[in-house]
Amino acid sequence: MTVTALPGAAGRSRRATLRRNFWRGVWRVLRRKPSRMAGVAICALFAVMGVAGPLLYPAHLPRDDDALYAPPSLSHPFGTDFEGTDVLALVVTGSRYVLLTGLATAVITVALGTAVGLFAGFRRGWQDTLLMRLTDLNLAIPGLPLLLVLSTVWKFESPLEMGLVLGLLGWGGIARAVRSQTLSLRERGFIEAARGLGLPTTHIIGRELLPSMAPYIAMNMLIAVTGAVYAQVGLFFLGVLPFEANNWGVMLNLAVFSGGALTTPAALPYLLAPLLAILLLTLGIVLVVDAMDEIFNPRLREE
Amino acid sequence: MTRATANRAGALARRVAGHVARGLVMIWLVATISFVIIREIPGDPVLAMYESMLQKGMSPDQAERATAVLYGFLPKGSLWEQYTGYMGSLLHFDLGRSLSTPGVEVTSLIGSAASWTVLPVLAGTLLSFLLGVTMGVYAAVRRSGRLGDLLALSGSLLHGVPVYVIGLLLTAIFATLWPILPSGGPVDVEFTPGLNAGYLGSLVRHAVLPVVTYTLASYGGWILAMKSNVVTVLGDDFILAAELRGLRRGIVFRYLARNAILPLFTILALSIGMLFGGSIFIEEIFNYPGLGLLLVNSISSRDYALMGGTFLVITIGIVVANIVADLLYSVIDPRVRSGGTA
Amino acid sequence: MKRLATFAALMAIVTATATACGGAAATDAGAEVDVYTTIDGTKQINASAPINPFNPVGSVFTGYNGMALAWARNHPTDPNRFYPALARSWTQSPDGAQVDIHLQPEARWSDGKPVTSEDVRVSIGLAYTQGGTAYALDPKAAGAAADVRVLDAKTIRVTQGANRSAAFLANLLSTVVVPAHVYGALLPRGFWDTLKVAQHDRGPAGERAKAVITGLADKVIAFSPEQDVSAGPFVLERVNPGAALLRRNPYFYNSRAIGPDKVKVLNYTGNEQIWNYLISGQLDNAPFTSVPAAVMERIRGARGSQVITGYSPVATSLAFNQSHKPYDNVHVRRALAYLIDREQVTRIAAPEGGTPAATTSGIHAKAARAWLGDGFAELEPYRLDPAKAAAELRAAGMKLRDGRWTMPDGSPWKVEIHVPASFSDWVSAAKSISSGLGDHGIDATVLTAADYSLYLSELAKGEYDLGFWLIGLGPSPYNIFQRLFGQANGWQMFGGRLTHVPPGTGGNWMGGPRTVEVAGEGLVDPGELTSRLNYVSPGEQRRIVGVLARIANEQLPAVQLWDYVNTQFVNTSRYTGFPPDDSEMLRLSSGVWMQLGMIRKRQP
Amino acid sequence: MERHLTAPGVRIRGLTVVYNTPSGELPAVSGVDLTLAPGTITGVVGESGSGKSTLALSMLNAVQPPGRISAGSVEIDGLGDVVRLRGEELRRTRGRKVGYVFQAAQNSLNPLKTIGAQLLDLGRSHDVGDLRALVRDARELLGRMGMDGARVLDSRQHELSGGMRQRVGIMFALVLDARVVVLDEPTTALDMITQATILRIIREVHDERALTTLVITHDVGAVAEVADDLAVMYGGRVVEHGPVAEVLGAPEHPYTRGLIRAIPRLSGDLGLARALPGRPPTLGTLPAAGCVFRERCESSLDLCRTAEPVPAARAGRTVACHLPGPHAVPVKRKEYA
Repeated sequence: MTVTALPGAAGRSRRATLRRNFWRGVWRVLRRKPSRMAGVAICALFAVMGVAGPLLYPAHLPRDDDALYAPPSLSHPFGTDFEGTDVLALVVTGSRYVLLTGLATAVITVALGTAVGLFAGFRRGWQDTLLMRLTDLNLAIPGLPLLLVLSTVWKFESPLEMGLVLGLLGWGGIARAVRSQTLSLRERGFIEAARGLGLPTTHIIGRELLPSMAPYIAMNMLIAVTGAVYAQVGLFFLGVLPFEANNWGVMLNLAVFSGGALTTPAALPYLLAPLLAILLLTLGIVLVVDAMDEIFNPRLREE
Repeated sequence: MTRATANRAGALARRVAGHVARGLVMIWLVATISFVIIREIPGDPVLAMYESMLQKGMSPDQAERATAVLYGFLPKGSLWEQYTGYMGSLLHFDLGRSLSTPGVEVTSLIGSAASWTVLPVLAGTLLSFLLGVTMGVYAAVRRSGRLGDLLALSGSLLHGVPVYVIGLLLTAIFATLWPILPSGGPVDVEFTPGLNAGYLGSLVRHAVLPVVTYTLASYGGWILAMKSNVVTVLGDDFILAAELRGLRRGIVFRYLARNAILPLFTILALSIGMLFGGSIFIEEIFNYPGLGLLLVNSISSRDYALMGGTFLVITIGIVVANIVADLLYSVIDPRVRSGGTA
Repeated sequence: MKRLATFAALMAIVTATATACGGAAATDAGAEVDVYTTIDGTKQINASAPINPFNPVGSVFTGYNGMALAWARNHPTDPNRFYPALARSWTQSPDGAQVDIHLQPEARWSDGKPVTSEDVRVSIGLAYTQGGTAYALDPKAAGAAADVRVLDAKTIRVTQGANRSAAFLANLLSTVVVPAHVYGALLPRGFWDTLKVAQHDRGPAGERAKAVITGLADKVIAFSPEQDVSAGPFVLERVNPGAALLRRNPYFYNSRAIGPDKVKVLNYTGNEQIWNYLISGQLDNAPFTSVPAAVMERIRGARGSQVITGYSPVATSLAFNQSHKPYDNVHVRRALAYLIDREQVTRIAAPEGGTPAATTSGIHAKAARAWLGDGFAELEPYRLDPAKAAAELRAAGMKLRDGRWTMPDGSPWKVEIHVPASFSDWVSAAKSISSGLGDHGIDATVLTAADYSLYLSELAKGEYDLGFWLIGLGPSPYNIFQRLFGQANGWQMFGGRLTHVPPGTGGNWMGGPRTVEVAGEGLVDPGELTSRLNYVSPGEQRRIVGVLARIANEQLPAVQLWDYVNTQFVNTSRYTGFPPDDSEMLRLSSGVWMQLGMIRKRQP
Repeated sequence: MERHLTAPGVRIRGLTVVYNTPSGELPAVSGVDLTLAPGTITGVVGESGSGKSTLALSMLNAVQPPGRISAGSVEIDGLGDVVRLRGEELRRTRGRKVGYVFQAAQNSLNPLKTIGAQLLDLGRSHDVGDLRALVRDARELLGRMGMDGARVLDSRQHELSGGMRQRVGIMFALVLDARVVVLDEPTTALDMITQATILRIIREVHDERALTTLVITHDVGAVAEVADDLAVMYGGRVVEHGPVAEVLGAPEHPYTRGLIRAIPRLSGDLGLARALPGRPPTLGTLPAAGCVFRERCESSLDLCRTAEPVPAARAGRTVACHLPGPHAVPVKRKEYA
């Protein structure tokens, strides 16, 4: 009907308004269910724990030789481990490795997946075919079995290395989804229109394509964090990864296989503390993703 | 019309052929990659076996007697020679001889493990699918109600909780604290294998915990997927249109369910393909002798042939499932079937 | 939906049938059958493996359906003490060169055929294809059987080669016996002549003959008899991936002594499964398993549960790579020994399965006392002593800066302790040690290897500074010290000749010096001394063990952490009459106990 | 134009529909009175958010949550008050008595089933005894609309073009012989030629079958071609209602004027075409008191800020405005309320 060309200044202010509206929307969605606030709080808590947690404790955690597997008490809310170290301290100091791996994995997964998907969907032609074959290959390789095999070849000495490997194994799904999104945007004439206006490719990708996919990508990133946490904790739990630092998977492994946590209640707190941490992290991320889902996917909105 | 049918059949055949060709290339690539990685794995399997025997209290002489001969089972020749030999025998479906079970063909080891994997994982997959789909519909329809919310949250959480956590907790409860179910093994050896009540009963009793674990672990994914599909379809105009045309609730529900479940069938096909990988964690926790456990054991015993073979079979499962899922989708979804003009 | 459910049900039935197929008619265990449930700690149950004792994972269980000539007693110092099995008795000539074996007159295979000298001869022939000390093809190898002669149906004479070994009798008596009428065909015609050529010809003909015999190994290992033919108290009925079921062999020579009708050997993939079985009282006997204290309490609390402890000739040590600095310096090694609180480490890592090492001698304390007598008390005990440790570190030139020890040149020193991730007791121990070192100003960290195989190969390549290592594998003194002064430390036996290879080659990762100065002995070659343990007289053995124990104590190629205790779990609610604590039977399986007249059904 | 005697009349009285939002219940339609004379086509125009679609759904008592009809009635001759219908009764009314045609761009058909199968579902739902006859009727209707009926019944949604889908939608609304038909944006997203065809079909079928038809659209041009009467909605209210030629020819309400002026085709002068200032109100931005249009009104009075204008009859129509119109001749309110 009416095409109103917006002058630059108005555009900027409109964008600012949009942003304000967006944050207002976020706040509204969060406020509607207190559980979502809890989710954000939990995620923030873990972020703080990962960044500042290890600083709260000395490099060598204190041990109490007379309190091996001590039951929970005021001074040890989750009891102590096999050599009398406070379990809570272990969970807190161990979070950095776990979360860093998760983050590294998520960043690599998302960056690689998005780049491949965008490029393939944008370029089409033989590059698309080639990249999609690569994606198929990535999806066809069984991840956990390969990790098991790799763990004997590769020493995952740093969380970043671990994240790199997990990320390299996991980008296929996102690449495929981003590509189909790109193609559908393309079908809707998005790209052609931008081309017609003489906008450069980087602008089209950076300003037009990415923003419309950003919510999807952000949600995937969060999900990738949990995926990576489980994968690495699971590998440590199986005991196939060499470990030097303390982390949750190592705690699980030691609790079950040398503490007998599943056989006797004595070491149960030692097992439950990292499990609780995992559950809490999951819960936090699930709640945040739920909120994001509603913010970005209006269909789920019921108003 | 007949020509159109013929064309369609021809197109399908070409599609299948294309998929199969691509699948073969994929399998070859994976075989090559896994071959290289596996040969790069450090570790002396015979030495490890010897030292483990000492650890278990065997005398050094006994341990030496038991392991010396195994050196003959290690791969010989340059990497390239091994590779060409490996590929050559692959063409004859020969995966080589096992080192950890010396004197036994890898194919027969994989065969017997696969039969143990298929039972619980397939049962678990189908159970969780049925359960998840039903609950997913409910959670979507009642998404503003408390129960619907709870269901969705349970789905998210179960989907999020790693399978090993579920397995460990179930073992702790049902095999240790309240031992009503066996904690390990596939079937009680006291029963003669065959179609007799004792054997089948024991089979089922032993499968309960792995199946329940698997069901719980994958149920969350199904409920979430189904819920989101149902919500999407609920928002689709044709559902409202159907209601406004006064269609019976049952019919509207069928419209809803069919449209929502359709995309899940391809995922189901994929997860059935994945089942050849078994669930490493479940099999490890419940000592269930499937392919996952076989792979773990082959890695720790550096059984190169078995490792490569198991890995390959798992991959083939996934590749075949991908092909099936793709074809299945084009068969069950009319929009894809005719090339979709919409 | 309906269709889907039908499909699901159908699939379930199909798979159930598929896995259930392949069985004979149902003859299930009746209600009145006594089943004895146990675990074989030495092997995993493998339903695909043949019923063949030569196969390392074969479904032959020692003492049940696997029989040897005799069963080794668990004696701290004498490896030549045995309980009779298929051999009722044996006589060794005074010079040890020749052994006459007298078989049980009543011994029969489970198909009713008698056990004869020919069975033993075939078994020895098959053993040659597999290699091993008593059946080495190399005539120079110590303690190889050179001649096998059947004297009559129940008597056989085996003669040792020129290069005699003290372990000959023990190795011979441990020979596994298989039925000639099942396995005989594996030995080609003219096998014994080929064996003679292989043993005596130094030329190409000998090499060819050796190749022929070792070439049989694969065939022997893969040989899969249709059914089990056993001379033991039990015979294999069935095996599946979770367990093996054996039924009583009515032809067993001492069948009256056997209590249970059936034996069920359960498989296990992790210790925690054994713990669970024990707590629920399912097992009549379980072999030694590392058990945390809290679990132990619950096991003891289970009805009828009882723990039998005895001697286990194995010790755990933390071994040094002496080609890496600063561990080449004996003062550093001693300092670390003074800083490791073995009591605490053992309490954490092996509260039930180990006793803290009294000192480092390379020998399990119980055997050490027997070997060394008063000499044992004279060894430096290396009690926890930070002051002595500091003095040793200073003697090594290490520097103390801001409360942390550094290398002599001031560069940081980080003690990296390596352990395989799969051994939970070692992991806990290593963590405890590193924490303890940290308390005393030494930066220490634990690095795990993904699995034992990787660990051993990296250890052997010399990639680790410190690693956990089993020592004191008695009772044979050679086996004991060969762990400290054998291949891992550069001494190799080739064709009966001892050579020494430099560190980093040929599996020499300990990298110790070839000779050391010993007070009162002068310069000695510990590897050479160790190899002599094989054939010298008992008196000389005692002297050498004394010297080697002193070297181990002074030079500390490894710090002995704890000596294992053989902890056997039994449950007396169904069966009684288990061997007592410290019985010499304890390292043998329940099957052997039954053969020896132990284990009776509990009378209500 | 022959008018069938059985065409039912529809009377909407005081209809209020509210939506439940975080800031409380907000009205999307407030107190609308609207009478559809039997056998006429009434067009409803308005910007998006004016409440016209909600009004259309109210005709079938099908306002979707979180919305609900909070007051008022929709009386249809022979049916009674639709708002009061519940359960089976309501379901049987939908489709059978009141037909509803979706916006053309929307997918109102089950993508997995052929049109024929969906037709049978419809028949079974309404207990049609003779399904064969139903199929025959459908084929005929489709043929009437210029399509190969048999072929269309054999197709699925994705095999049909937008115009074809729209005709199929009309067929579904009519095949059970419903006498009241609601068309929601029937021509949106169709090309000009198809639009014209659809509008022609609507007119023809309407006349043939003696229907009472409500056409919802934002396209004033389309409505001008097809409707007898025209209702203009703004902010959940009907601001002007009268015979189409009069309302378009001499708009009384400032909003109607603005609306017409924005369309070059109608204003006749391309240079004069200009958009309405400001943005259409949403649920949350409606003024709480006074005239809902006053903020965009070019000639608002002080009165407009405080008092909400009551619909009043003037110039042969009903207008809700404080401004005295150019043809301030009172008419009987009854005719177009």
